[in-house]
Amino acid sequence: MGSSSLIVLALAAIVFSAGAMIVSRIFVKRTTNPQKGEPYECGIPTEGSPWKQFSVGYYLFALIFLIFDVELIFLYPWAVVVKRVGWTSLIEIIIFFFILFMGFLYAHKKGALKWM
Amino acid sequence: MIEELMTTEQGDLVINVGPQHPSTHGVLHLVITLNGETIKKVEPHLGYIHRSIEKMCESLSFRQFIYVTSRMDYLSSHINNHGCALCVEKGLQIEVPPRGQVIRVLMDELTRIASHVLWWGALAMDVGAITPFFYAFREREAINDIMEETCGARLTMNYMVPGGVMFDLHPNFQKKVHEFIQLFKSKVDEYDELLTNNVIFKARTRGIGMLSYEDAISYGCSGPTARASGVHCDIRKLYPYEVYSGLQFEEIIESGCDSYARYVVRMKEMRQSLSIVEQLIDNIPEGDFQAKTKAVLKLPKGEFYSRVETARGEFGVYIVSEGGMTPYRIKFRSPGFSNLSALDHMARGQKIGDLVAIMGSLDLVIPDIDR
Amino acid sequence: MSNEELKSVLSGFNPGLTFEESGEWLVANVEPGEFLSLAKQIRNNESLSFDYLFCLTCIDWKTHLTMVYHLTSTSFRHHLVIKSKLDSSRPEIETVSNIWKTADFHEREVAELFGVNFLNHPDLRKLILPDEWSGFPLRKNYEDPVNMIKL
Amino acid sequence: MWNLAGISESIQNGLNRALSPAWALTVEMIIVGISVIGLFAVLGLILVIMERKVSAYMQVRLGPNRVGPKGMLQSLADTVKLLVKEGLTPDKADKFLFNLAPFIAMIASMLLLVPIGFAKNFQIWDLNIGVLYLAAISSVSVISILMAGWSSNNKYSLLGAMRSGAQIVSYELSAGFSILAIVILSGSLRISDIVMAQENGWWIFKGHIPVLIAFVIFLVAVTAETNRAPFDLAEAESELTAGFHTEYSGMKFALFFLAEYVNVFIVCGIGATLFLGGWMPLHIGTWKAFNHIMDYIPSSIWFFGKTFFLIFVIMWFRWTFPRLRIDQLLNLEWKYLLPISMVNILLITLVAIMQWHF
Repeated sequence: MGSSSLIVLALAAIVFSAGAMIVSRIFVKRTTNPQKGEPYECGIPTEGSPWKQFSVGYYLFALIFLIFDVELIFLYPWAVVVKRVGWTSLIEIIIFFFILFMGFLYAHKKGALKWM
Repeated sequence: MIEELMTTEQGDLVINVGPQHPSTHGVLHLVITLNGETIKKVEPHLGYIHRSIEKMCESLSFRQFIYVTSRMDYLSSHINNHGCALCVEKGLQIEVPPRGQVIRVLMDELTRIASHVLWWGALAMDVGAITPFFYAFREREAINDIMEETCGARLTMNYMVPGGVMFDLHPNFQKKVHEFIQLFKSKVDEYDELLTNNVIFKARTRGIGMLSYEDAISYGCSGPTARASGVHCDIRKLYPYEVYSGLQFEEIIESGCDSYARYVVRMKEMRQSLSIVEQLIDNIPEGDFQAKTKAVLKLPKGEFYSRVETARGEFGVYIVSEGGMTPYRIKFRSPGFSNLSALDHMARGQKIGDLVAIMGSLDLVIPDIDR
Repeated sequence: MSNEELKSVLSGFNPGLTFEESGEWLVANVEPGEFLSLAKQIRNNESLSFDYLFCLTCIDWKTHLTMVYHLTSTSFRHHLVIKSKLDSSRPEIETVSNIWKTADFHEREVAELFGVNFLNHPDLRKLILPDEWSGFPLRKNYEDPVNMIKL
Repeated sequence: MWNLAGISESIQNGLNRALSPAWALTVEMIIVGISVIGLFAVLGLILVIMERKVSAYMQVRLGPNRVGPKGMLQSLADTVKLLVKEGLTPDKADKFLFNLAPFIAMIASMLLLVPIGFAKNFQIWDLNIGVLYLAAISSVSVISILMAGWSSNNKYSLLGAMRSGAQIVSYELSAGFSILAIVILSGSLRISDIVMAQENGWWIFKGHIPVLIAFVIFLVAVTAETNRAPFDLAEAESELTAGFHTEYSGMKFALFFLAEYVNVFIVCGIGATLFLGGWMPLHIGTWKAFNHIMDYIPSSIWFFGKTFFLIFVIMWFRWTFPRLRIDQLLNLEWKYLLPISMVNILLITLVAIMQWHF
């Protein structure tokens, strides 16, 4: 099929989702009611907006992830050639992991991995 | 730097948990202040099912008001009734015949098992394991069937009357209870396998919701909640009523002070209750199940206080009588109300997921709190 | 500690106390103004150590209100009931929520159902009733034609 | 009948004979689109009924048993119910993102179907970086969850989305390392090469203990990545009512639901391909006769059998374990799984270089 299959599948997803929504829109009887538009908070009117400064704890993990994910991408081409390159590749990867692990330990020491 | 960022106040969220929330087991409404996932404050708002039972009882006779109390702590309705019946008996100085006493205690302990079993399932569901809930209900059904045969009802039994119990036992009672004892003995072990020794469950409950010995006393906690903090508070042992003084059972006391300790206390209590049932089931004395009482009860002028150990803790009934046909004032001291007051203290600094586990380990029944 | 001993110790704290012994437990009547100091003393005295407040309630006697505190000691297992008469038009008493933490919720309940004002209570908002509720449902003269059903 | 490759080939030949090459390709694309949609819908229906039956079995009850034979049409009835439900949008929500989120979830999970080998020579696109492609596209689904949670203007949703953001990205690392282990052993990123490398035995048998470790880590990581219990913190119903999709209803909710189940299928399919040989029948080294007998079972049955076995395992997790807490979840990843996988990679490198695998 080749790369065009990506477009085909993305289109199929859109067609499927949009189709389902359109079909449901045809069947559904819509009613309006001011309380329907309120956010669900266990039946109590919500206090303040959730769209404000949020605890940083969650984002720290995303930042550390970024480092590791980039590193993981470097590893893919390496992984393909391990068998051909042989021992050199093992030494290389040990050095690579060592450097990475230092960074990891630094983050750990800084308390970035401790959930607050 | 990171710690500074994490403790800033600007990111605080105020969230309503309840009254319509899957894990408040009813209509408890908690307003919690969160920083990220960490709880800064928990404020209970009560009253969603407050029916003012205390006021209602003021216009009901001394026979009638007992039945209203079944609707308070509906999971140990029989024990609630027991407390009220004891209080009226104390006022009238009625001696319950031995058979009546044994039947009452038998039913109490079966109710306690049923309540703890349900609590076990509900706690498991609160920490995210859904399957135990179904297993719990399977065993609870067996108890409910036994109750149904004798009392005619499954949840609000209304089996107590001042002076004894309402009817005699059903002929099948002993046989069925024997069957249940055999069944339950193997099932309790199954519960342990399913949850008690689960690594995730232990991680979720150990060291969570600490309630120290002093705090447990100061917050007026009772029942398994207090006993998990090492407080000696089982009414059945301290101030024995009915035939409890002649029975062999242990008061379970743990020193863990955390959710896991509360869990362990209840698990062990189930076994103790089962042993009480075992001791009594073959030794039900013959004779009357109910003392002779007048048709219309009139308590003498004065104040009477009785207390019993429900599945959740100490249940107190305080009757102020003016000598009439109805109580002048009734106060029910419900265990859940005091236990709930400790929730804020226990939950501070924990995660939102822990709050749910702590509430589960407190075994809150909302009508018991709201009354 | 027996009732006699309790009486003598308590009289030492406050000579104005009157006692009743007709019921199950010793009852001490105290003036609302002197209640707080008595509460502190019986909580902290080492031979009394009433550390467990297991019931706190109020009774409406139409002419006046009576606060009732049921106390026990977890170390000595003796009981004491403290009663305090309050004026029904302006019921006021010091809070004990800083002595027994359980009193926090119980006092809030009494405050909204009986209208007792607990002085120095940290947070005396409505706990059970809706915020806009007026009247005190457990008072004997309370009438609510909508929500109350007469039997 | 079970030879999917034969069917696709005959269709292609037929089209090429009847139409010009351009038209043949267009018709082929339409057929692919329709069949993928069909697969999606059928998978959704089957997995939902499977989940309900498995949970019922574990919870000593019957499960759905009224609609159709043994309740097998229950999920169809549910779909119809969801179809006629009104899809609400909260007043204060970011309406554009709110409605876009389910589309993203659907597109992400549908694109993941591209490199999966359903049967011998039956793949939508056997691209040469298949494994890398899977790792890349599977991260897109977290965007849809964050989008849904944030745009709902609901605190539960926001918390759920934030949790799943931290959770999914974290577990992606372990999943990536586990995939890498197989890449090292197979020496290729192409899915068909990886399957062919297991011709004389599946990696889980050939690769000794390091591959077993990688397999277990992979299972844990994908359970977390697909937001399933015991890692379903994004929608922890006892804490956050329904987490990131609290405000979704009707068809929008159904699309999230569907995408979640198809994601489960896909990650299990990947697991089956990498560790259990994909469509490759059970071959044992040089046992010619045994291998030959195994070849009689069609390759598509092998693939779906293995995949559904893994799905069953993941469902088994869900109905047995309590849920973890967010800090425990992240601890598990960063303090245990990640270091273990890194060391494991070194071990596997050693195994590959020394040719210790069979």
